[in-house]
Amino acid sequence: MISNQSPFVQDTTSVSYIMFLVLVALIPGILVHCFLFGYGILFNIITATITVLIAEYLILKARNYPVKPFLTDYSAIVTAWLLAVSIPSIAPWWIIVVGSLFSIIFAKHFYGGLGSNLFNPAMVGYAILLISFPAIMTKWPSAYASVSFGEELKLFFFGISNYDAIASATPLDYLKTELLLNKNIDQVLAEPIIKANPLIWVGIAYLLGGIFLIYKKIITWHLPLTYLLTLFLVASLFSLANPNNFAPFYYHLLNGGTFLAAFFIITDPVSGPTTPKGKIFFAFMVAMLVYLIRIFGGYPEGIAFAVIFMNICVPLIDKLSQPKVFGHD
Amino acid sequence: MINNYLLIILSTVLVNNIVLTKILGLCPFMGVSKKLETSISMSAATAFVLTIGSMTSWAINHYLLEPNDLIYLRTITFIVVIAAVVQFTEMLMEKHFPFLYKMLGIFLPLITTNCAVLGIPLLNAQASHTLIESAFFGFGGALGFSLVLILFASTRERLEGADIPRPFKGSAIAMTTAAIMSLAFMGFVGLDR
Amino acid sequence: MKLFENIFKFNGGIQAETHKAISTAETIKKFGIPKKIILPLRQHIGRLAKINVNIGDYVLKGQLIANADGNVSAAIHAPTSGYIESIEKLPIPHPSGLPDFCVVIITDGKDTWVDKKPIDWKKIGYQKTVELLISSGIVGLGGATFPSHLKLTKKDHGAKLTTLIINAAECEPYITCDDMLMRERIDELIKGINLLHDFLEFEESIISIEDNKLDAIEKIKKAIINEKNISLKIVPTIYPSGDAKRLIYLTKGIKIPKNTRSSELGIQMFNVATIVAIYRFLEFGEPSLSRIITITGNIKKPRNYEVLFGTPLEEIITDAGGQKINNQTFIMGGPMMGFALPSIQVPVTKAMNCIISAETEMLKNDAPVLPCIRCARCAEACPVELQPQELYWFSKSKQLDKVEEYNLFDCIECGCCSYVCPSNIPLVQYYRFAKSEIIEERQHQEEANIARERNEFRLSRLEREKIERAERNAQRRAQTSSDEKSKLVEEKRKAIQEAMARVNKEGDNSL
Amino acid sequence: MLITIGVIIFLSLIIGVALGISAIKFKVDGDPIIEKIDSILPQTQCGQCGYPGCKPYATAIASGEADINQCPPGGDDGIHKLADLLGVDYKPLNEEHGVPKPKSVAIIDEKTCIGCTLCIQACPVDAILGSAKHMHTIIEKECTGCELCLPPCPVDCIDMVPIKETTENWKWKYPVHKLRVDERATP
Repeated sequence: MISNQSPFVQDTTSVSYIMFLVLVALIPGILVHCFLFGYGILFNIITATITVLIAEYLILKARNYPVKPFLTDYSAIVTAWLLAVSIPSIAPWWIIVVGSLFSIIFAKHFYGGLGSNLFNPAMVGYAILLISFPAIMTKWPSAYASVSFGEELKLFFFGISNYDAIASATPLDYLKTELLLNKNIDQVLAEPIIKANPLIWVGIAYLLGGIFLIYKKIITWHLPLTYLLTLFLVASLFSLANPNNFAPFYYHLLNGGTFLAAFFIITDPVSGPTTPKGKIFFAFMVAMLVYLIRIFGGYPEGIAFAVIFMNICVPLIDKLSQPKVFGHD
Repeated sequence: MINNYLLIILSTVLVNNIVLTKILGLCPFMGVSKKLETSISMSAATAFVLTIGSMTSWAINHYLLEPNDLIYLRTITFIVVIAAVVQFTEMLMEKHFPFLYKMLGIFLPLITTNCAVLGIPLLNAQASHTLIESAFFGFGGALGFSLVLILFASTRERLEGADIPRPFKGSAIAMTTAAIMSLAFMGFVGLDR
Repeated sequence: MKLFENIFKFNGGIQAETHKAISTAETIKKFGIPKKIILPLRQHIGRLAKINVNIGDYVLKGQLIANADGNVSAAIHAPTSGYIESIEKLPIPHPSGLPDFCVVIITDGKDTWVDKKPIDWKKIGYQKTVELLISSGIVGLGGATFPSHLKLTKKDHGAKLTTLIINAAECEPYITCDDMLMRERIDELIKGINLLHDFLEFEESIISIEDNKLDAIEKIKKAIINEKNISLKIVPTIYPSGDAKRLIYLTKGIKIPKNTRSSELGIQMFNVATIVAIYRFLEFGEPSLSRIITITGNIKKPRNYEVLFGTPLEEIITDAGGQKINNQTFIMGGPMMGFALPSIQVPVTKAMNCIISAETEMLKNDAPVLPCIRCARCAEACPVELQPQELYWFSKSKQLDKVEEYNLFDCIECGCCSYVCPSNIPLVQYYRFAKSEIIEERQHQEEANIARERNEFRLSRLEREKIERAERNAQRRAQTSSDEKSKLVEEKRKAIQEAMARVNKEGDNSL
Repeated sequence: MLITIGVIIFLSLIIGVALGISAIKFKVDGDPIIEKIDSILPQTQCGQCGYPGCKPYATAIASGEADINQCPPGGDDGIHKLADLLGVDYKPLNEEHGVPKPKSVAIIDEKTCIGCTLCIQACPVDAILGSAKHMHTIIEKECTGCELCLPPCPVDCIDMVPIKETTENWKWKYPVHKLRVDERATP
């Protein structure tokens, strides 16, 4: 029986295709990360992917939903990967499992699954981990501490053994603590942990992936551009006003997963705004909140909190930022 | 000076949000957040009661209770004052916005028993705020309450169409949402330093 | 390059495969007289036509068989000569698949015309001509079937009509009937435009055409070299450029406001086929009896036919060689806005501009319909700049007041949103559902209001009657003195008691 | 102790006076909500709710006397709208008052009708035409389908006929498509 309604022709883009391209765009960043910091991140990704697939499968079965179309839409895997690359690559396995389960079950399926979730699932998972296990969540591997494959596995399965040898704070975290000790910004920036941190290259790889997504018209320019521009402006403003206490803009742009956030995290369509004006406001507010939390708040990085907070505002933003309908004044 | 007031507002709205970090005033938060319009009017009513209530409570505390060493009477007198302010608001509303009055229904008189409304004057008294500080504290608390109430109502309106599993429909998902909102507000910790 | 000057591109739209070449290889074929003609009375927007013939009557070609009922209605004529066999409910091409009243004519094959009376509008004047046009049966032949005589005004709300736009965009994929008409009958079209131009005293006449109809553009260019009143506007091929408000914007850069007709701003638009029909009516006295229809898609011999209204569609499909791949599904209209016919046992109507024999990929509706991911591609594609994702969200959950808030009734159901949707959601279906639901609700509301009024009227009437009765009683009481009255009552009561006693006794006895 | 009592009495006095004054100042009469409720009710005047008509039922709802789920012709939609208007929770239709039926109109079998006028007196919207000893006819457009004319008819000549779907009143249905994953009821 044919459904007797128009249109009878269709574009070929599908949800799977969109999500698949997002995964593809993430790959360069992941590879660079691997190259610089070891294979830990791959363990994260594999664990997260397996966890979300199993969780998704069980929930779909429990809700008597068809499994195949939902498992092959790749949306759960995108969530898993975004969470996995946000978690330190030397974190033990259970952190990733707990985070993934929270993302998929708590933030996504409580709300009805694909398309219904109010909040960015990856960021909910991340925020829950960050406030529950702050020590583990802020220890990243130092770039040049060479960790053997065996040691990586050991870390992954049994947690931290000789932590300090391989781990360090992220540059954002480090800067914050040092500034609290009344150090001058130039001094801190000159220290090797910040100056020689290759995290920048990971960021640039994500930037390339993001440009690919814009080129493929998977995301629009509004969110990433506004986000980066706002962060650039507000950081420049503060550092111009007081160069001794506030880090210059490039530091904020190149650290703390700014590009990952700009192109992959805030661009989640389901929990984000849909109107062009709304997108611009959303990205602007996220950037402001991120800067606020980075500089004045209690956490070194605020992207998760900023995104969740702005997710709450999305229905209102969408409602108030309706574009003018053709022929309306 | 102005910095201080701004900080009070920032602190009460974001960092120490009365609903999401102090977990006060949950009953109107859950009860009146089904529709955006009612939540807005509820916010306005609460803001009015809170600001006036804070100021009158301060006056009573400052001029009546403290000089006479009657601090133990705080709770009861504050309740009386707030009840009166609520009663007044109710009459005002019934006269000028009869429709809103009907829609808010039981929740309007319930502002009296809203723990946020009592909590704020008590916190004021505890922190020995001045009159203007009390007013700002009350107003900031109301602003924080309004902010989360209105945002929450708008998300609930959106959730109306969502394919939520049956066990989580209604209050369950509202609670979950409130929990995640609370999570977001935890990120603001430390901003009021 | 100069041609693209002053193009006012509207938001969104889509550029789908046009598939127009399928049916343009062959010329328009005049389809013969079928044995039976079935004329539905519902062929236009507005009130049903009123039948003025009886079963068994002999009718001539062009004879009026149903009058326009009021102003918003259109007349129906016999497309050929023959006998009225019956008037009954038969399947018609309607998305509901429900039958409706039709007049069935058994043709005699003679095709005898009534007395054709060409109309010299200059002589009889504007007013008289328009009155005659009401009986022409001409409706918008682009598919909307709005009675044309209603559009033939010189003024609307005080605004003088200045611009005539001829809609030759034909933006839907597959359809080529207007294209072929322009290729083969450009003279009639140009004459028709000139006629309308003079008749309604337009200041300018513009033919708006999509840039993919190269042949037709060439023909028009040649034909208008010496026409100073007519100009040509070539618009880009973006669906739905043929929608009236979109085409006016593309052509003139004027956005027609909501709830406003373009004529209120001095612009009137006609489809090319409609103009030719008006021309033929005035010039030769021929009412609307036939149209050009595209038979295309999955069919052996796709082409355009000129067909008498009421011809059974099945006969045309047989003439076109039948389906290449047999799936028994035919779409009336374009693939974007048309609907699948319940069967091909339906007659050709004034609205039927195209029949697409469904291609296999059009039947592929087993692709899963996933939830909306709010990617807003639909909003980017919407030519009306609506928010289809929100409209869908609220229609799906039947929050009708919210759907209306998001301007559901501005939606033109063009299908662009469904076309781009990565989740395969049949968005337009949801909007149609919501629209008819809201319309029904309004109707119920109106009915309820009437019922309330009538009920209140009745209650007040009862009240009044009660008072009147009381007054009457009081009057009567006043007339008879109280003494007399009590005596009367007393007597009556006595009589009754006696009677009762008698009855009781008799009852006892009989037991 | 005295001071305490004094303070409390003083406070109560002030508040009492202030509230008393405002009570006089902001006095209201009339209840606009009844009209609103009445406009939601379907106006069949059928009395299934237990009140003699829609307006009395609306008044009863406004005063809190009646529940919102007593109107079968209004159906689920009606209850949802009332719940929305009054800010109370939705509750399913109380089946004591009847079940929703497809909208019907009464048709009088004119051969059987004896012209007793009883139905005319029963009709709440004056939708029946006729006079004594002459057969009656129902104005179909005005009939609300309340069925109040059925019981008084001594010869059972009135039938309720559901309104048929035609191309005129046909409407688009709620979309059903294969794999409707987003609307599946959870088992």
